[in-house]
Amino acid sequence: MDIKDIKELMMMLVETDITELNLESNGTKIVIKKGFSGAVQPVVTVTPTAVPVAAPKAEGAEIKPPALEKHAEETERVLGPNQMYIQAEIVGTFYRAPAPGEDPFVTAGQTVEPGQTLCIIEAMKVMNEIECPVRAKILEVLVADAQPVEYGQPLFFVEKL
Amino acid sequence: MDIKDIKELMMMLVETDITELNLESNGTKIVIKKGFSGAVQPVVTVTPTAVPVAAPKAEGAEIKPPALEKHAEETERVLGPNQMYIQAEIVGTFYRAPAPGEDPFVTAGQTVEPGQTLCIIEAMKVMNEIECPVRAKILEVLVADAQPVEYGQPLFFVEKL
Amino acid sequence: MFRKILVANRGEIALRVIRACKELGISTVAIYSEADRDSLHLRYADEAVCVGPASPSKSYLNIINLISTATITGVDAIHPGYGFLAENPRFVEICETHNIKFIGPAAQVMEMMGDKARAKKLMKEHGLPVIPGSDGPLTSLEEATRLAREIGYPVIIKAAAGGGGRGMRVVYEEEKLKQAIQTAQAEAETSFGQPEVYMEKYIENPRHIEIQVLFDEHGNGVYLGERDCSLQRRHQKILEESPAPGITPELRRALGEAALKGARAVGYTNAGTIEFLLDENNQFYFMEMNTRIQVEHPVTEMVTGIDLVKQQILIAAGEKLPFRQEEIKLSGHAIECRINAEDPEKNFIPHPGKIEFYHAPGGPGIRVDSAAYSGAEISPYYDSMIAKLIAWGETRDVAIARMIRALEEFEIIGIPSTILFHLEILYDSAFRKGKVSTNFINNLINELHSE
Amino acid sequence: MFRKILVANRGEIALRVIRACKELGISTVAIYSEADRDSLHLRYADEAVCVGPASPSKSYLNIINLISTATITGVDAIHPGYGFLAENPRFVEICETHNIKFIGPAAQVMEMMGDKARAKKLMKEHGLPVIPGSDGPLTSLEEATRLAREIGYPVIIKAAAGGGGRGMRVVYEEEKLKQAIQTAQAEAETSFGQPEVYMEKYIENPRHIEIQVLFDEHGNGVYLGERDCSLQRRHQKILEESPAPGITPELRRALGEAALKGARAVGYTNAGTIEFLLDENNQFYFMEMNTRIQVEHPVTEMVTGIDLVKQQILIAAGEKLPFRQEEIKLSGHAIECRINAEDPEKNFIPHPGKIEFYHAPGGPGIRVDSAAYSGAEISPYYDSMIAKLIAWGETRDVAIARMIRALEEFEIIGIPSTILFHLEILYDSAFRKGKVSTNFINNLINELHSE
Repeated sequence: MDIKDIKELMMMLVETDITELNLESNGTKIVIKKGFSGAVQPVVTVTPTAVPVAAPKAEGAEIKPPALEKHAEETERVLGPNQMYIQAEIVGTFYRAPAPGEDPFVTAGQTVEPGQTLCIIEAMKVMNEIECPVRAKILEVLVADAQPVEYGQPLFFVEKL
Repeated sequence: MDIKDIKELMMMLVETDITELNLESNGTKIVIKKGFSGAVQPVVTVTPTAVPVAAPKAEGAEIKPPALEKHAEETERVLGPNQMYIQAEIVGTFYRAPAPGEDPFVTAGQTVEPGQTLCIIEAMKVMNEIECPVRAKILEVLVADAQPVEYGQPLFFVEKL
Repeated sequence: MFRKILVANRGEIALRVIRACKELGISTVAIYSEADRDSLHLRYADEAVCVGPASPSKSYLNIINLISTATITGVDAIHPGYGFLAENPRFVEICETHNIKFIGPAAQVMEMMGDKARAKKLMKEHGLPVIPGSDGPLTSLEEATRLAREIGYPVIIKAAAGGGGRGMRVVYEEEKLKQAIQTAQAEAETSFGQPEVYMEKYIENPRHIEIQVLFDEHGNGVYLGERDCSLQRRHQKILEESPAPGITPELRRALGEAALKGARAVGYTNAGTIEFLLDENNQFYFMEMNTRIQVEHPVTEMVTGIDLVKQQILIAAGEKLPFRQEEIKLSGHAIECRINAEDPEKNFIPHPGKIEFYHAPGGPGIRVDSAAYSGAEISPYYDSMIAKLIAWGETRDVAIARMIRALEEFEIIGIPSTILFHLEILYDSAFRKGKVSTNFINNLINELHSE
Repeated sequence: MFRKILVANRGEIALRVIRACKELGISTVAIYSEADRDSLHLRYADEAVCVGPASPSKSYLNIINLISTATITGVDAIHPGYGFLAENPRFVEICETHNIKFIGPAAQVMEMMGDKARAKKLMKEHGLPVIPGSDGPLTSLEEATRLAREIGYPVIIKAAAGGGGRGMRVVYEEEKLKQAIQTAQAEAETSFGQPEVYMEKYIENPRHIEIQVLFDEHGNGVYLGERDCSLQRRHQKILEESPAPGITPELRRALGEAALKGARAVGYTNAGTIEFLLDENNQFYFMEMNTRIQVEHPVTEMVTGIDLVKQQILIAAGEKLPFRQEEIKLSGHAIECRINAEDPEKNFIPHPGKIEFYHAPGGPGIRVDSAAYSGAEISPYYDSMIAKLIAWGETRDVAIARMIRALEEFEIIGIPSTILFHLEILYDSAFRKGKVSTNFINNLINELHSE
């Protein structure tokens, strides 16, 4: 490790939000830290979202919770190598099968080819067949049949083959 | 493990929400942390004061700056051993001498005894003689004659003897 | 007109006065204690002077330092806000001595109305209806017993000085009378330094209706409608509205004219409020007069379009009232919710601390009077009010709907607040029907606890 | 009444619509792009659906995703706000096809008024005064030359479609005419996809006066006074007020009646605005009609006490207007300042970024319509407005003084804003005298630069 390497590491700290790097060489001991360390600047701590959260509704205020927000959790999984999501590109109603009562297009465990239909999303009364972009194995179907999906919502969790 | 490996690890921290990685190589000791490190929760950084600062006044808005705020700087000195301030306990007008044209009660460099008059603060037309609480050497007189002083304002910078 | 005014207060009311001064082109001097160095009111003023340590008695109540500040900054007038020195006749006298105009009534008027028993007697003499009771402090248990029999139980024992529920006892039967008087006297002594108590008939389910008046120094006076301040917890107002639900124009006029008569009788000047108790038969009784701007003044401002604090300043500067009684029109309905740093779950215990995140509601019909901001401290030394949220609507129903959506928008993170409790009030069906009395809040709390 | 409304917009106007819905007891569905995940409008709605990536054409303008969102969330109606799809007749038609009520006028009315040349011709036929000019797009240079001679130079060349200053050229002499037409056509083609331009007489120092109208679906219509929107920079409004300074009641009535006549002629429904140009002799000319709620609608709300967005919803739900023309009273004066994330020092370049600290002003007479908060991002994908600050006062002078103190209270840290520039406007002596025209801002900028 020479001065150039060290400068390079230093620049990485400058350019990223990494705040600490310890390093021992031969025995290979590394500590890398991110986020706010020790002597931070003046801060205002807020709730985890940093965004005003709707106040709890009082009795009598009959208010439905945001219908389509739960999928945010889905994207928090740690993806393994070659693992990916196939996401909704349009807003609409998700159908697993060509018609009610018929077999689903795909099921978990199945291998699908590029261009193979994975599902239908109905939008403005048009049935849009969603094709698989790659050769992949379906690990999980993330949305139940006939459920609404929003833009960017993960539909399938797959492994590229 | 070379610089390229380390950079790769650092990039992983940058791109994910992993915030800390410790690593020892031969004995294989790993600590990986996610979320906000240290004791610090999610933060919103604000300006150093965290207090709204009066907006710069536009032309035409003839507005006098806060008259008595400057002494805040005074209290930021680093005090040496035995050094202290003698501060105003009442709001009023500071006089260095018993009457106009007369010698000041004390001057810089002078040694004063407990109970000796240091100055007068006039409040509600009453002349309040301010006495020295300790035996001390006057290092600096911090307020000019006939100036207004507010509560807590440092008047003299002294060294206890 | 004044050139410079000292604002002898802190928090939202100091800000309120500074705002009025700025809009009138008058410079301001703020005062602050050492605990208030980061307070918003001193940031918005043109000058700011530290007047003492955190303890109010040594800073905001320190007359010497206040007068000295007024002198060295060269102000023409002092606005006292509410609380602190706002109803202290000695302070008013000292201001007069130092040729500083006190923005409020004269010292002797303030003193007269400050003694509740004396004020009541005086108003009775001038023909205002008062609740039957003792004509002054009770002098003996015998007299008290006789009087209570005469006016009939229940009766209430109250401290002659002070307010806020301290030194008050309701007595339902003769055998409890002696002890009640003794306890009330002891409390009065502790709280106000004066043990005197008086007695009056206790009215069940009363409403607290108050009339805002303005009198200039040329003998002209107007009333600006009424406020319903019945929603109180331990005699602390929680939610106020104007107009009062269900009040007829005739009753409003009767209340307003009684208030004008009372104020005129004592030569009142500047803004003042006459508090009445309204019983279930729409009979009203003079209670007391507050010789200052009130916390809840914004609801009157919202329905009349009149800036009361500016009027206070203009009156003190010698100007004539710019409107006559018939020009004052009430438009729509306004509600004020006091958002306090209190924990409704824990018996409303004040909970000072740091506001980590603050976001006030906006949009049509919403007004926020507050000195809070993200990062501000609610200090343990002073009152626990974070903000006054005021909603205006064409009708009471619109104002209620608007207040609900504004409360739901209000974000105060870091300390507990009374926001959710206000939502409970606004969703309550009795409240929505306008069925309010000074017992409302206690009943609501009991209901919520029994759920 | 509607049960649930889709708010097809973002930012402060989405919030404005959500607030109106909440106060009417109607549920809301917000839409948002991937860039707006942390936006306030989706937090205040009951449901929120992501409709596409940051680019407006793929999200807020994506009709398929919007209609699909409306269908899967089961809304009764769509409120378009302003901008995006608010004046897109095709979108209105598609809503109708899907049995979703579009809160605005009918598609064919919108289409008619959207074509500026056609709208002008139509209004002229119905007797509204219009600026002399071509009766439609210019077809040849010869025609243009002849027409320009007829009406007299200076003339202005404008794009038939679109607005916002693109495709506009003022011509002072014949030899510049050909080039001006060509440049305007090229700009029109680039900006709006249509090269058509028309010509009219150019009026020097004109004022932009617009009339707010409301028409229900039963043929009843009212006008709600006027707004003066003369203060513009590159045809973008900066500061608006109501009433317009110096307008007599007679001129107001003439403007209002012309607006009603024009709107009635096309069978207009819902809220709309007729823009007039007022010349230095108080002659007014129909300019165009905006078939949506305007950014500056709050100044009208402040002086009339009427909630325009609620009225839009009620009208769309089939209700009759709850007031007649003679019941509409203007009270006091209101000013709106648009606070944009722009750097006045650097030619008003938009400056997106993170708002590190945000603290809005409060107190009497102040309204803030904003989706900003401490920590919010002003996105580069959308407009740069941070907040609309509205001040009301009994008189124009009071409103100006109040706006100044509110601007001085406003804290936006992290990105530049137009707050100080607004103070320059409000301190300007010509502005204070009400001497405004559409040249005012350019003159002010030139003055400031020459200092």
